[in-house]
Amino acid sequence: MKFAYQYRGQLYEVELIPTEGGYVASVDGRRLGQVGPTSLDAPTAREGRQVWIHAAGRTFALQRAVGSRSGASAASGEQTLRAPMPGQVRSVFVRAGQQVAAGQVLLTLEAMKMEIRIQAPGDGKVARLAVAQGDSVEREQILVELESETS
Amino acid sequence: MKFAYQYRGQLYEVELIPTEGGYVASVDGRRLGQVGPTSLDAPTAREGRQVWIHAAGRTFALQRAVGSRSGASAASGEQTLRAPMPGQVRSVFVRAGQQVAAGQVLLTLEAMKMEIRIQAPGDGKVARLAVAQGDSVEREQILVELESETS
Amino acid sequence: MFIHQSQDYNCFMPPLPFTTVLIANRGEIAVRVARACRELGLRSVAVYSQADAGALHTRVADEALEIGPSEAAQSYLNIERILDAARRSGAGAVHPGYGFLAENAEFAEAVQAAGLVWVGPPPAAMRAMGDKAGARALMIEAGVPVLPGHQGADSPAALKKAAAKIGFPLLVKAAAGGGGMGQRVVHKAGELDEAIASARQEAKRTFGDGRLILEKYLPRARHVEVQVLGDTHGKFLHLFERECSLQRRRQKLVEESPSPVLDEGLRAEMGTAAVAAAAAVGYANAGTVEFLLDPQTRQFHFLEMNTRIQVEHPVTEMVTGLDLVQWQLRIAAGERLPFEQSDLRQEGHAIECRIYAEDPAAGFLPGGGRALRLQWPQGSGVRIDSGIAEGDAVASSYDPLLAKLIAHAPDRGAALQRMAVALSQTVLLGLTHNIDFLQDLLAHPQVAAGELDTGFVEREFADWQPPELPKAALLAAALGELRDVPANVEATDPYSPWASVSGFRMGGA
Amino acid sequence: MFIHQSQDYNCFMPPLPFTTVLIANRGEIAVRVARACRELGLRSVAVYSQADAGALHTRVADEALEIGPSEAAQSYLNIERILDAARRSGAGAVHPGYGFLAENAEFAEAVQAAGLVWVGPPPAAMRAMGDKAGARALMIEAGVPVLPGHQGADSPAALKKAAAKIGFPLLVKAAAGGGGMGQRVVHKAGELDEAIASARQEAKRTFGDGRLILEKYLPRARHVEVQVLGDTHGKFLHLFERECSLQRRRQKLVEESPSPVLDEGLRAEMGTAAVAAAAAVGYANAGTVEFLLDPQTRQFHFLEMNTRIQVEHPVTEMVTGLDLVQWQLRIAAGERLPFEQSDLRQEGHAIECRIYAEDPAAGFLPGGGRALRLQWPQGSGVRIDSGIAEGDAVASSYDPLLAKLIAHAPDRGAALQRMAVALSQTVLLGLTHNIDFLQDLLAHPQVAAGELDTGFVEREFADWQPPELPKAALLAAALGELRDVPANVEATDPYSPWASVSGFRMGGA
Repeated sequence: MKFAYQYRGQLYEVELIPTEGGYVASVDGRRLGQVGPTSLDAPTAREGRQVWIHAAGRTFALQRAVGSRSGASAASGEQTLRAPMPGQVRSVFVRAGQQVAAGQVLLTLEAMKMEIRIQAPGDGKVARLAVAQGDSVEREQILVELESETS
Repeated sequence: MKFAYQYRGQLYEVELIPTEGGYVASVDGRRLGQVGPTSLDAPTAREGRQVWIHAAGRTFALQRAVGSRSGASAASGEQTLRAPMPGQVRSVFVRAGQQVAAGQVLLTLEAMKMEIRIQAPGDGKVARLAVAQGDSVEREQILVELESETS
Repeated sequence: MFIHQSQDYNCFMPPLPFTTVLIANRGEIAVRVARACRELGLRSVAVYSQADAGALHTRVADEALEIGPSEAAQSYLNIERILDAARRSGAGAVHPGYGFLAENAEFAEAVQAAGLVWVGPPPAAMRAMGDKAGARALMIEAGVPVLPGHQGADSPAALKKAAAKIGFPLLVKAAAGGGGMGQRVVHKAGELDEAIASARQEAKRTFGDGRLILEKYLPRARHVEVQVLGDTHGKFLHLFERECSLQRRRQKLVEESPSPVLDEGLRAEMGTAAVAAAAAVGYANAGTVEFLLDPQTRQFHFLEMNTRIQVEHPVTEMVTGLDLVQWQLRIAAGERLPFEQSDLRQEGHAIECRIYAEDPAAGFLPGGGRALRLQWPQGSGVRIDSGIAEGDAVASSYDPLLAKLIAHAPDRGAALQRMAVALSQTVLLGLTHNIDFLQDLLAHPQVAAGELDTGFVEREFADWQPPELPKAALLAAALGELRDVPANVEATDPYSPWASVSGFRMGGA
Repeated sequence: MFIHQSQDYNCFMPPLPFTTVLIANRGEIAVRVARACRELGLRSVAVYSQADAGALHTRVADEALEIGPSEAAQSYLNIERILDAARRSGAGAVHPGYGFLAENAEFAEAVQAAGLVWVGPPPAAMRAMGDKAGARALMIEAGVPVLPGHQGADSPAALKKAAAKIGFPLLVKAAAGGGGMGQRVVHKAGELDEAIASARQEAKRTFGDGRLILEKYLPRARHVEVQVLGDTHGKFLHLFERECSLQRRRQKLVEESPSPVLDEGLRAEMGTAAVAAAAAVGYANAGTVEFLLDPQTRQFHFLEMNTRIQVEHPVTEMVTGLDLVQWQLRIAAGERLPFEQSDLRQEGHAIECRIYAEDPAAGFLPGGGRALRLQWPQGSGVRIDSGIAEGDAVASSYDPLLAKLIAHAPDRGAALQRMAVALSQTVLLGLTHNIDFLQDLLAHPQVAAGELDTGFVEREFADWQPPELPKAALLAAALGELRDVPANVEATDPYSPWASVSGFRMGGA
């Protein structure tokens, strides 16, 4: 069985080949050894495509890249950026039609004494700018819609 | 919808009649009022017929009496008394064929510095006595089989 | 307090003039106040906005009342709705927590006008300290050291003239402000006009008051504050200092007591100054006098006074053995402080880490989610003050503080070690948080050495990234997908990996 | 220790002669030792029987090794297998915890013979205290008060003659014993023969040694013990007392420090006696001298010395600020105790409740199950030492102790209040436990008044029954059956009732 996960922009492939009493595990084609079905003492949790693992005292948030059991809804929102919390639009740095690069700050919100930067999740073009400087926004209100490069 | 639970030998019947935004709740035919679908801030857990509730700072272990979703296996063991932990049979107070009453101590085990009393779960007759004084027993080893009065 | 064990305060505690306390707040501080109420035998009433329906603070209180929609202005900041909830629940006192209406003198007055006990300082003291310009003047009068600065006439011309006298860098600050809003650092004269204009605009928008003051800016200063406690009979005590220099976005992240930089002399001086500041405004109840300490000159300067309980109060509780929230309630009830300054001591060292629902790798952007799995660390000297339990949804409508982890040990080294272990054993899955960041922050050699300043986090951790992914985490994820709920168990956690163990083990933690 | 903060022990701690510690135990004490190791920067190795595969103590250690089947004789009591695990893991020291092999001098010698550091007292001291007859004689020699009694010749005739001199009621005790095994209360001369015969039989069977001693029996005595700490350089200190009079089946249930019955004079006397007892056998490391205290005469009598860490050590840690398990490791490493008796103080009051997987309504019958839902209480002065986490199965193969809840507050009244709140906020669903029983026990007016004796629980709570069922619990059960997992959440707890709240609320808690 193969599983693919994304972590910090990188793709990892895990393969588990059933054997007697467990699996032979490989990561990215490199064989690591034998594991039992529940042998890794790492608390995990899942929600949609997201998988969280607590391992070696740290928290890792992975995304299922293939074999996702319920990834559809998460994927549909990828190009719509919404307000993570209620606040006010402090600055807008892009205009409709503009090309933007992954990580570029599109606008900032001010909420709860904090400045929140809204960044482009990937390269693309601003399809629609739904707010202007000074606007009050509700949580989940659409801020920007992006057209991805590859679509 | 009706639910029946047992607690400390007593049967309770709960009825929930759906209304707008919740249910009208009754216990043993007495109407209590309106409740929301998740309005009672009581942590609960379920396993087989058993339902645990933490309410008002206390823990309540109920047993589903009707509408049990997986009560079959739990019921099948009712008349077989097994050792709750490994130990040694200290004293046996009954013999095969003897009539016993609910709560009567049938035998005692000694384990981990403790005396464990094995009591009759209901009125009945000792069908088989599987151990004798001084025997070492493993966890889950059968100690006594009872024939219930009503069977 | 520990050393008074023989007096057995609780036994001799007079009956309080109220039996029910309304908690006008949410999150961990509302949970904290409810616990103090229960420990004192008082009934507690929680209030909640629609966004907080079912939140932990509503479950630990004896009663919970909805007070409006999620917007704070229509719920937690709505004086009328909170007073109405107090009336409906039969509360005899109101505890404001921190944030929201806690430093709002009108609210305190409205509570008192409704015949309820205000668990906080006199409104006049709140007002005196809330006005930064007036407070500066009062402190100068009371002999409390303030930073070179200027308050009063604030026309651009007047400010320019004052700025030249103070020198650069300096700080333009909102006179009515607090918490870093309406505040600008000015490094040279040429930047002054723009800073004045933008600070005034922000001050007007945020506080409805555009008045400005100036203060000298200390670039590598330490934030050291002193906890004070005053009863309503004129007695003031200080409960020593807290060092809060580890901040991001001008908000505290890690606090400790004692401060690694104070000696006994400086500690006593700052304590005396804090008591003088409190006395100058006729203070009562718990409050905090914040100072900026210049580590070069070892001079301290009054910054502001927070007229309420603070987020970081637990570190003071751990080292003094005093329950500050219980004392807030007892002072509000008219009790006298039964101990003297000389009875109080700092015992051991306590550190608090604030656990935020935020992304330290993306400018500390706050986020929400659900605490799908939550396991707190345990054991000696470990304290948890949490606003959430496992399974709870985390709204992103409010402050992103989820919980506070506090470690107490005989000395600073042991407390840091204990905190490192506790952080690494905290399992919180289902939302983005700063626990890994806190681990890296506390492992920095300068933090271990106690060389802190308020710019440290932003200077040293601007480019922080989450840890590299260990292979064991990938395998655990994949194995988790294969795992099934045991057939005979209906309600167990399907994600628990503990059903059996075989040879392969995860690398050290 | 708090008052030594300026010495900053950890910074000046010499490097330990071992870097890896094998923990020859399970459950909460193994978790506790692993935490102390990590806080000291030591690697920890857990061992586990097949019944404990995946148990919490194997997860918090840096490594875990299986040592055999669930029967303790083939795993936790198997010296060879444990030494083999120590070799395989490269351990340099062995910590035995309590129970199992902790008081087995042969095991300690085998550990030392294998070139490993034994985290405990010298085997000779263990042996001297393990023999109850010899220990009695040694204590008399050392001037430590013992109960009127008899040790030595133990023919029925010799015992009969001695019994007549001691008077009734008296106790027939196994000379090699401990923990209540091979022990009989004899109320009048006529019962003596039978008691001698049955005690001798039990002693032979349990300890392989049928020797008996006699001691006067005090029917309403209090169990008060003194914690001692000795380094390997001849320094002995006592860390004050613990009152452990609340017992069931001769096992402790609730412990506290200070004892409500001691005054400063008696405390100092008992402390001095405990240090004399330890010195008499050349003790080192942590140990406990148990005394019976007659509340009428206020005389105390040596009972036995436990040559290991005890279950109830946390209450001493809370009031002294010392981490006893860390000190066990540091003493074993050869460190000197850097403080004096006069530096030590009891600060505040600490109470521990033992949470057992047992049914207090059915003779405290132990049981197993799974911790389907587990939420510990939080906040100031609340400590958890747990052997389980949520989702864990609880084996009924071993001691039924699941966890310990410790409350610390300025005085006894406040500590009892804090414990009451903490117990009521502990959620543990999926197995039968004694949390409700503990709540009722602590609410008894005689417990509140501190009037305890070792027979109290069995006298006053023999007929304890679980609480009446509130209607709210029934409704919560039924509503739980109707509840569904939210459609958009895959991994949330399907039994969380917090998704929304409407008007109906559960009655006060």
